[in-house]
Amino acid sequence: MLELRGIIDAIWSFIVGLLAGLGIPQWAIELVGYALIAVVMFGVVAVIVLFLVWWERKVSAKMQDRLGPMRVGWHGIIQTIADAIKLLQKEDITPKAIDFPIHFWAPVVTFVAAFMVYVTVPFGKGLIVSDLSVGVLYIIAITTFTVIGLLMAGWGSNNKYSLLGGFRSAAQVVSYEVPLSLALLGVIMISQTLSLGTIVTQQDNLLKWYVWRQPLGFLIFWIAATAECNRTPFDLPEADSELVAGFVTEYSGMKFAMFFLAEFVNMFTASVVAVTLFFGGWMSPFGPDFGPSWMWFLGKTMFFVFVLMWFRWTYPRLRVDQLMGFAWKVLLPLAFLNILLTGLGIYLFDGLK
Amino acid sequence: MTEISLTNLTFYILSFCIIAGGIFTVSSRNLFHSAVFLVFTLFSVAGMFVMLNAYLLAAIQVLIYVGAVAMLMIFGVMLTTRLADVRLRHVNEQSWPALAICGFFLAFLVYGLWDTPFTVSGVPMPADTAHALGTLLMTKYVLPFEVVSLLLLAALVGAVVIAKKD
Amino acid sequence: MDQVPIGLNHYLMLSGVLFTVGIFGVLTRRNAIAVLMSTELMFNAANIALVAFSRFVTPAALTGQIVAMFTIIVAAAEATVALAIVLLIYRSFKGINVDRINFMKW
Amino acid sequence: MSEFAAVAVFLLVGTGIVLFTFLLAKIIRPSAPNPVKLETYECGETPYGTAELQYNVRFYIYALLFVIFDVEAIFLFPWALVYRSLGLFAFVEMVIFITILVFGLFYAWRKGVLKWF
Amino acid sequence: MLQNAWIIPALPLAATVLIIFGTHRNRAVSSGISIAAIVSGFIYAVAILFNVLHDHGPHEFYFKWLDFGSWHLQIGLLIDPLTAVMLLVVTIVSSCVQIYSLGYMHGDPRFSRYFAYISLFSFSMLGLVLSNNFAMIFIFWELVGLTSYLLIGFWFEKKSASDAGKKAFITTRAGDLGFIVGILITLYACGTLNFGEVFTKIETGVFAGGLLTAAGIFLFCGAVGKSAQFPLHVWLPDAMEGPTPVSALIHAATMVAAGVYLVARILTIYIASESAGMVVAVIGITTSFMAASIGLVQNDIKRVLAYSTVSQLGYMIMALGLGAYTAGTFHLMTHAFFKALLFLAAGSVIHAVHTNDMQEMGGLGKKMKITALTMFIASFSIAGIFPLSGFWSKDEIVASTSGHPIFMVLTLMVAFMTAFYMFRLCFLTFTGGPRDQHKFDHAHESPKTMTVPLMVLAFLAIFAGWVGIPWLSHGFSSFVYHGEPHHAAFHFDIAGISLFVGLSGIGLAYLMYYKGTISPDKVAARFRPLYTLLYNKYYFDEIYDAIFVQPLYAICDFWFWFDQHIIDGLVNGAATLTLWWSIAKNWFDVYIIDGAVNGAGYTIRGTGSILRFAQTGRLQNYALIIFAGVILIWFLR
Repeated sequence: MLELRGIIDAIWSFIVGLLAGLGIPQWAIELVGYALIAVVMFGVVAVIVLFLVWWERKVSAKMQDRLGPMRVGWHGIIQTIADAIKLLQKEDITPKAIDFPIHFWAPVVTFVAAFMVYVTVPFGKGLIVSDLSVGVLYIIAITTFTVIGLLMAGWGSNNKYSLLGGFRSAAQVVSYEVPLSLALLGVIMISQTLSLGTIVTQQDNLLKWYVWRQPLGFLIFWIAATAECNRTPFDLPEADSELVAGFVTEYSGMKFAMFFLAEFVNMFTASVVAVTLFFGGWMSPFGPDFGPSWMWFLGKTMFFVFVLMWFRWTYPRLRVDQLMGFAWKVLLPLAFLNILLTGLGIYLFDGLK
Repeated sequence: MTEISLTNLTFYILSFCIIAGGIFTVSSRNLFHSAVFLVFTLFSVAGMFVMLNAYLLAAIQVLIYVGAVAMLMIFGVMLTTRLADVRLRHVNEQSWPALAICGFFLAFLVYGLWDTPFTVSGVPMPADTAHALGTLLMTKYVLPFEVVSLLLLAALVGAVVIAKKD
Repeated sequence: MDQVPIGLNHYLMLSGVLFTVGIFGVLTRRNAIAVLMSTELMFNAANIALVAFSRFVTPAALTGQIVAMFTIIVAAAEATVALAIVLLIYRSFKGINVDRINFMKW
Repeated sequence: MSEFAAVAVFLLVGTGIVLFTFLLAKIIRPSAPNPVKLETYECGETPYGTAELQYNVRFYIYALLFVIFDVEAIFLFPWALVYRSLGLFAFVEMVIFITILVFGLFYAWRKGVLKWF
Repeated sequence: MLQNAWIIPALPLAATVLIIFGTHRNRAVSSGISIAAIVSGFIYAVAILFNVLHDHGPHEFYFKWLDFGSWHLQIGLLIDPLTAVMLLVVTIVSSCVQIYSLGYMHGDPRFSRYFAYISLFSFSMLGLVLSNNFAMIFIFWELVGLTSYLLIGFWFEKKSASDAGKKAFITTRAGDLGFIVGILITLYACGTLNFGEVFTKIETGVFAGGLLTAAGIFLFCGAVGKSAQFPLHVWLPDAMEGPTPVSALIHAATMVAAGVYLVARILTIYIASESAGMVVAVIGITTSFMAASIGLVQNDIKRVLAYSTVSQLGYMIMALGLGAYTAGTFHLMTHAFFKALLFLAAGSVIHAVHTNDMQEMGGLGKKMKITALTMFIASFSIAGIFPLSGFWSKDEIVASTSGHPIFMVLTLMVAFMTAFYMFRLCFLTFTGGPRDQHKFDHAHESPKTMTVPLMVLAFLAIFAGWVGIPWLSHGFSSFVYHGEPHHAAFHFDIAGISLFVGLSGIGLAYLMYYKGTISPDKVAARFRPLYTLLYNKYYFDEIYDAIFVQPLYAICDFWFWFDQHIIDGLVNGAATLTLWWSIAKNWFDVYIIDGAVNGAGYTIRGTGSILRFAQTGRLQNYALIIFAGVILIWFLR
């Protein structure tokens, strides 16, 4: 019962019946279906982000031995909602000298790029919008859009700091994207498939999780992923001490909120991908049917999000040259090494089909 | 309205996006705008690949063109264009003749393409092309595969030598 | 909405138009990078045509897609080197206005 | 083709919702532009000169390297997909492919291009 | 002895050469050489005379000079009684004149040059007399003409002298033209120039008819020119500009006699062709009558003598023309002596009073006894008074005109006029009161060197005639004859008439100028038109001037104008034409050729510059062009 899939199907069949009555053609219904799913997904994402914001503040407070937001609700639970509403009605100051269209569309691109990943993410058993056959590649492709968003934000706001910030963050994201994609290769070599659903189904129990066979791959992936989200050790661009707020200096109001939202979504996505590819996604350690699949999925991802938050208050911020050097001089060679090792490993142990 | 009309609709929408994007890329005054329109056009081309069931190629298109090449273009624009320059006249003086000639070219192209009888075979596309591409690449097109690595090396070294400021 | 299913000619028309737009961009833009962008457009037009051929003419053998893949890669390599050259020109001429770079003459 | 319908719809719905929120914000928020506020933000300083970046090629180098290795990654994906079914021969090819490009990386490294200072 | 006769002319030639190239600075030496040469020539001539006296026959010595293929030019000597006489006359007169010149030319700066010319003249005259063919005679003929020109124009600083020289030279040359035509005709007719051969041809009738007449007339032209006959006589009066001894030698005795000698030498022609002879005679008588009439009114003493010479020559020519060979040659000899004497006497008078005009003289007889006496003797001789030589020679001439009544009347009238003007001259100069006291006081008798030749010539003027006395057995007529020797028949009636005419002339002159009963002015007034006509020499000079000189000038002017305008015009025109042509060519060259060349260059440059625009250097332009090309090809496919 806990599998949400059944509930969703029931709801869906009701809706279909309703629309059919209205005489809307079949294909239109399908589209409406997808639209509904998209809206629902947006809602889920929004809720998760709100929770994450709150959780992050609580965790960071806990780590700094303080209480964090307590006043708004029980333990400040509705603090983020208050923030959201605040941002909604804050004045959006757009400077005169900016290149308005670029400035306006940058947050949209960034958020949409982050949001579109969840089309092919398997939240649970059957809980996948559409299991693309080129899933992994799709995810990597979509994440490159964030770079475009960054650059647009940087250039659009016509501000030296934002321009420089845009450049640096773009360079950083770009540098870490290569090891990220190479790390995933190991998994693909073993799973021989790009679709996330099948990868998860292949990891049906604890022992078959790919992390054991791809420890180096996972390590590289995880480090690259944190860099992708501009999280702590690699959060140089929008570090307060450095370039004001990096490429978001000129943004305020809802556009700023959108960037903020996109950042947390990226954080969540990173952990989702880590979980799906290396830790069996919605698979419980004991088999496919052991408890609600999405519960497992959310647990694992929340754990990895916690790890990200954990990184934030443990590691010192890297210098720019260390940051970049690390990507090219350490991660990339390791990634290649990983590929070779997995290649040999597959050849030696599993034998080739 | 059948399934086909849906695909027709999407095709026309996508082609409209591609053409409009192309025209804007070429004709927009602000260089950065044209870069962004380029990204939009490439994305729509990727969509077109999806229409043609070439999913892997679509992903590759998005990954390389949008992620790398377009990003490179934007980098180039940002590095070389002073903000003030962006407003300069962006079209040189031979735009009108060029327009005319391109018009003629298009007319001939269309005329040429329209009446050449391509042999269209009815065999449906295989669903998953990724694996097929992979095997094909590794077996039949090995040489180009290795040559591409050399090409990339050459491009890398060349670009580094040219761009490195010493 | 005409009921004719999307055939090969549609794609070829599309690629033709895109190609022409690309050529127009190459011929008229004053900025080197704009010219490079237009060439990218031309590459894509070619890819569409290739993939269309592979989809309609030889669905079994994916040669079209392979060639498209290779063109994409070559285009990428070409873009990097071209941009390196453009940056070099920018460094020496403080501007990449193609009109001023007119040394291809006797 | 139908798989990507979801992608398309997601794209449209996503942008739709974001634009909707912007519209909502535009309606709700007050707007009181005054010259000072509208100046580009210079930590309170009066902004001088255009936001022109003094030319340094390091950013471009990274982009360039990214393009080359991204293309390499692209080649690796199909190979990875069919690695198991192809056997040792494909593996040797890939080793050659990777060594050539690693040599490229090594060259870039030795040339001091990767140093950021 | 005879074949060495060429020594006679050689001696004066040697003298000339010696004087010119050697001793022209030393006056005495040069004059001495010249006189010695001529006197030795005289002695040799006398020897020849005696030689020829006893052997009349013509002696001919000649050798080939130039060989012209079929014909050869020969040079040689012909000695016969006529030659002997002429040699004698020339050498005697030349010696007397040269001795006389010592005194007359005493103060002249070009003293030795004068003697050189005189010797050269003697050489040419002697050569002429000795020559045996037409060519040789013509050569010496020209030499005589040359020397006469040199001597007439001796004082060339005087314009009148140089003009007279030129006039003489040109008029004689006109005559020589006819002479040479005549020679050519004879050459053409008889193929040889030798006298003997020509005369045999004439006698044999080979050379006869119109051709002979023509030859005769043309040859006679030479004589007309040289002996100052009717048409060509104008030069002789002007020739008086030369020194008086020259006039005496050349214009009295020798040169003018050359013409007569020539006619005598070739008389066979005129005997053979009656018409030619008649022409000669007519010319002769007209000349003598016309000259005598002019002589009546002349005031210049030398001009009177000149006209008398012309008239006497006319006598001789008329006689020869009528066939009287002995009469003509005999009068030639006697006339030479008394005419030379007259000239030399006039010379001493002029030397004394330094003027030629008789009106300024008068009463000189008292001052110059010898000159006056010799002058009177010569005048009586020329007038033809009984015992003197003039009487015998003139009588023969009048006798020769017996067959022709007109000629006889005219001859007698001329004799009357000759006597009249001779004594008019004598009375005006020597008798009566001195008209110019100043000159009269300075007048003095000439020195011995001048008076001795006068006396010698006076002696000859008296006794030379006696040679021709008819009754003498070996008289002149038997010595110098043409055809058969014949004795001159003396005609008392003719002699008487001529004597009476002479005396009447003398009487008239006596009345007009000595007694003054008839005043010459009144006579002149009555016959004013006749007087002015005669005084102006029948206006011959003016006529000739009008006929020849002015037309010549006119022609010259015309030709000058012609040359100036037409020829120069043509030349200049040609020059300008070529100038224009060159300009046109230059223009053509500059604009067309260069134009074309430069044009080509410019067009190439032009098209080059046009094409240059295609080279914009911008890739996009090239791409556009290429692309357009593709479409074009596609379109044209």
